[in-house]
Amino acid sequence: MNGVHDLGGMHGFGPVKPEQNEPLFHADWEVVVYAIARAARVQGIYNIDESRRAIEQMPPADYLASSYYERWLASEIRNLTEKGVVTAEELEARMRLLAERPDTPRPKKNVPGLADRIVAAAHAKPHFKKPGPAAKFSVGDRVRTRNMHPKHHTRLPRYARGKLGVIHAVHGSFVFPDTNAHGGGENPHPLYSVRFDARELWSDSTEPGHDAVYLDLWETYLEPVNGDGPGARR
Amino acid sequence: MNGVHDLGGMHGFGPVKPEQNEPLFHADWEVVVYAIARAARVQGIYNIDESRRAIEQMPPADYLASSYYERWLASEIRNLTEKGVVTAEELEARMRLLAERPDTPRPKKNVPGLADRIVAAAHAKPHFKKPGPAAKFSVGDRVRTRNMHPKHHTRLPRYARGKLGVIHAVHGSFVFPDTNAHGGGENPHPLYSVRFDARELWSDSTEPGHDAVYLDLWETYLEPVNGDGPGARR
Amino acid sequence: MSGHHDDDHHHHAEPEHPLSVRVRALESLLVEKGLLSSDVVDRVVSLYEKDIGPHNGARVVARAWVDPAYKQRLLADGSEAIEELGFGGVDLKVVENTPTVHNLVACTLCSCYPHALIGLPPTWYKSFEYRSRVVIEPRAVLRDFGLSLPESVDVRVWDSSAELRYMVLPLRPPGTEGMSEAELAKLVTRDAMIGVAVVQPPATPASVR
Amino acid sequence: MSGHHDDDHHHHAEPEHPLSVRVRALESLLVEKGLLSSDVVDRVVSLYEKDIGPHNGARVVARAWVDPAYKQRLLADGSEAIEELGFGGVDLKVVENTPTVHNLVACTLCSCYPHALIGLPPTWYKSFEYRSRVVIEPRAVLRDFGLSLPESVDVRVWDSSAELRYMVLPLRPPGTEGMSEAELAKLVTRDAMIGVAVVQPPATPASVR
Repeated sequence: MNGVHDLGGMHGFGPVKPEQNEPLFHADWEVVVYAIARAARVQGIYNIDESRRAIEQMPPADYLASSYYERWLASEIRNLTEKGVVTAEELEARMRLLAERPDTPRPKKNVPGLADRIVAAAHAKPHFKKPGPAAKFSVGDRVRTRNMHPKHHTRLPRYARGKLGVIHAVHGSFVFPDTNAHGGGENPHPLYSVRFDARELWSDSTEPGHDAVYLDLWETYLEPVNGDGPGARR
Repeated sequence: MNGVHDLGGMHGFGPVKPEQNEPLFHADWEVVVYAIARAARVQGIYNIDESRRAIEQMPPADYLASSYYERWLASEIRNLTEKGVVTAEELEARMRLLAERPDTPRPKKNVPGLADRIVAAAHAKPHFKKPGPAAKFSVGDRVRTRNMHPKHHTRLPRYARGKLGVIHAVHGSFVFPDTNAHGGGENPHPLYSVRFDARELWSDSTEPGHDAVYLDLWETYLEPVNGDGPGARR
Repeated sequence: MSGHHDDDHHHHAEPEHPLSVRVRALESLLVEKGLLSSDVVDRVVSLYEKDIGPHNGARVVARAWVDPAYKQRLLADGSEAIEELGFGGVDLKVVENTPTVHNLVACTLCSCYPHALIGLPPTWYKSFEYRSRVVIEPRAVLRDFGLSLPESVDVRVWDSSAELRYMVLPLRPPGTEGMSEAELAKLVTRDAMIGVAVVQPPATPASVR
Repeated sequence: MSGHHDDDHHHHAEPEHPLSVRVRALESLLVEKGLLSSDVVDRVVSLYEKDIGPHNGARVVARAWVDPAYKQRLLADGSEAIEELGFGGVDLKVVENTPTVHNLVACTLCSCYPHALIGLPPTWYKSFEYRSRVVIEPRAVLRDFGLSLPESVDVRVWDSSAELRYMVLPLRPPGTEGMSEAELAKLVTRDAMIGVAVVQPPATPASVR
């Protein structure tokens, strides 16, 4: 999806302003938003690709005007309502109730083992790498990213589309976000680290030096390029 | 400048919603904003490229959250303060004054002939076409747009950078926005209509059919492409 | 605040919109500095409410329909040709719809539009929705306007990125052979000159029943 | 609202932030539906305030500095190598800074970050400023952090676009030959493991004066 979330190379946002001794969270509600995401993930209510897709579907002006955990909240509400776990009406009603009686105590019900599962998940080996087809490219191959503009969720940023790169590493097959974000299955297939020279991405707008950007890109994003690379053929 | 104003090809904004029998302006203040722009233009306080550059310099979230004439207003204020015609303090003070006494009558001073000059300008031949160097390309030449990412104002949208096109028409030399928007002079030089096949711009995301997009691009945005075109050489 | 409203218009209940206060502040400063005069607003409004509007473009289209030589001049140099009808103020390029080519005018970067000839653009033309989609899915945008084109018709989108302004010369609708130039002009809509609509044949008695 | 605040925290004067009301509403619904339990918030906070944080990554860096064989295993397979120190939960790729190569980790599309090892990312890492500029002008971004690299050092930006998480193995600062692994670990900062800083040599008495 060509959305405003795809920020690589954009101008106009100003200098990076690191915050000195920044707290873990900036408000109580942020902690709850974080906890909800972890709970939803560990109970498989929706997956990480769906959570990103839902953030990207925020109205563009809202996305840019929202803080980080505000965007998580928008994604949680969209996914939880899409999955029928909560309804918009239920949420509106509960908000009215809490607004009228702000001192309603927080509910004290524990789900046995849920917190343990969340903490365990933080330490457990992730499960995105899965068996898939053999890799078509190998290290050193020259490839060109496809000039694709899908409306669906994708992990090929616009700044790197239709660009020449070189395979830096072959990661093996990983769950594919473009389908997994839309209930279209995991479709694990080969993922590569692809190196792009800065000049290829930005030409004369590149800073002086020999810099590069590395992106992890699925094989479906890539086309072989004729030339010396072994895997390259067209 | 890679800004959020560069909307070509973006997703997420939804269907076009034409307004039935729409008024010329939606609020009194919009008419005044329009009048201020015409007055500034005809008195040469700042030029059209500066006005666009100033819109593009709005903070991205503000740009997307602002209505059309709100963006004009932001540009007017930025340009008028940059040129020293008004100061931010003056404006803040006057706003406080008017907010406290909303029934302050509108000033009734006329500038003899200003309105006539504005109306005349609406009918007068524009003056953007100026003598410049001979055109390097001619109709039918294949060209590639530069993959340029300047921070300054430019009229080459991101969706058409690094793309193959064909010269459709040679317009002659026109004032160059990239310099004229930054006080860098008019620098008139050849302008072309360049045709891009939709497939070249969007590959498989293109709608079925043989569609094309035509852009008016300055020679500095274009590189020759070797191949059959007469002017094409690399 | 615009001249043709009387001044007591200000004594409305709710507080004035902050934007309106900001604009009035800027206006009063500029008027004080002799850079803006209070008659400008009225003259601008009347300019676009009366003198300049889609009706001008419609006359040019009608002339081109009835006068093939004029059409050639119009397509060769729009700015010159519209002066024959007393219009000006724009570097105009007219692009012709044919049975196999449909043109669409846009400005993805801002709101460039032939306003000197056909008046101020509608809000949807300046909207993020139109500007973002018109170059990547013009056919879907046309469907938003109720216009479905067959694949056999090529769509050309003119993204106005310089100071040239584009206008569509729509196809003359069937069944208008007997109509005068003036009658033809009445059929031509603003949307047809932008390209998001075609010119409909006149409402014949049969279709009016 | 977070567990470790007592409940009268709610009786503050100004009205509750609408976002906070929306979150509390969602929280109470999920708890009622048995999909969230009130102890999760506390456990998550303590997880990242105590167990998981930059100090874990710092231990891995220090081990790699003192044990060349470990460094090779770490660069070959980060996920495997960190398990030797009891860490896990991430598909980790470690990228090594050298005198001629400086690495920088980012996620232009969202906020991918090796949080299972070095804790939650700082706000600036997730900011539009960092995400937009880091891939097109990394050297300018580094200057925002007070770090100026000579042109002779190549900058590599790792834009995390999949589920692999990147971490920088910073250069070991000069003058630390005599230091223990534990002392070395204390020098390693979060920013150095992201790549927006280098590890400073220990404050020698001379420089402290």
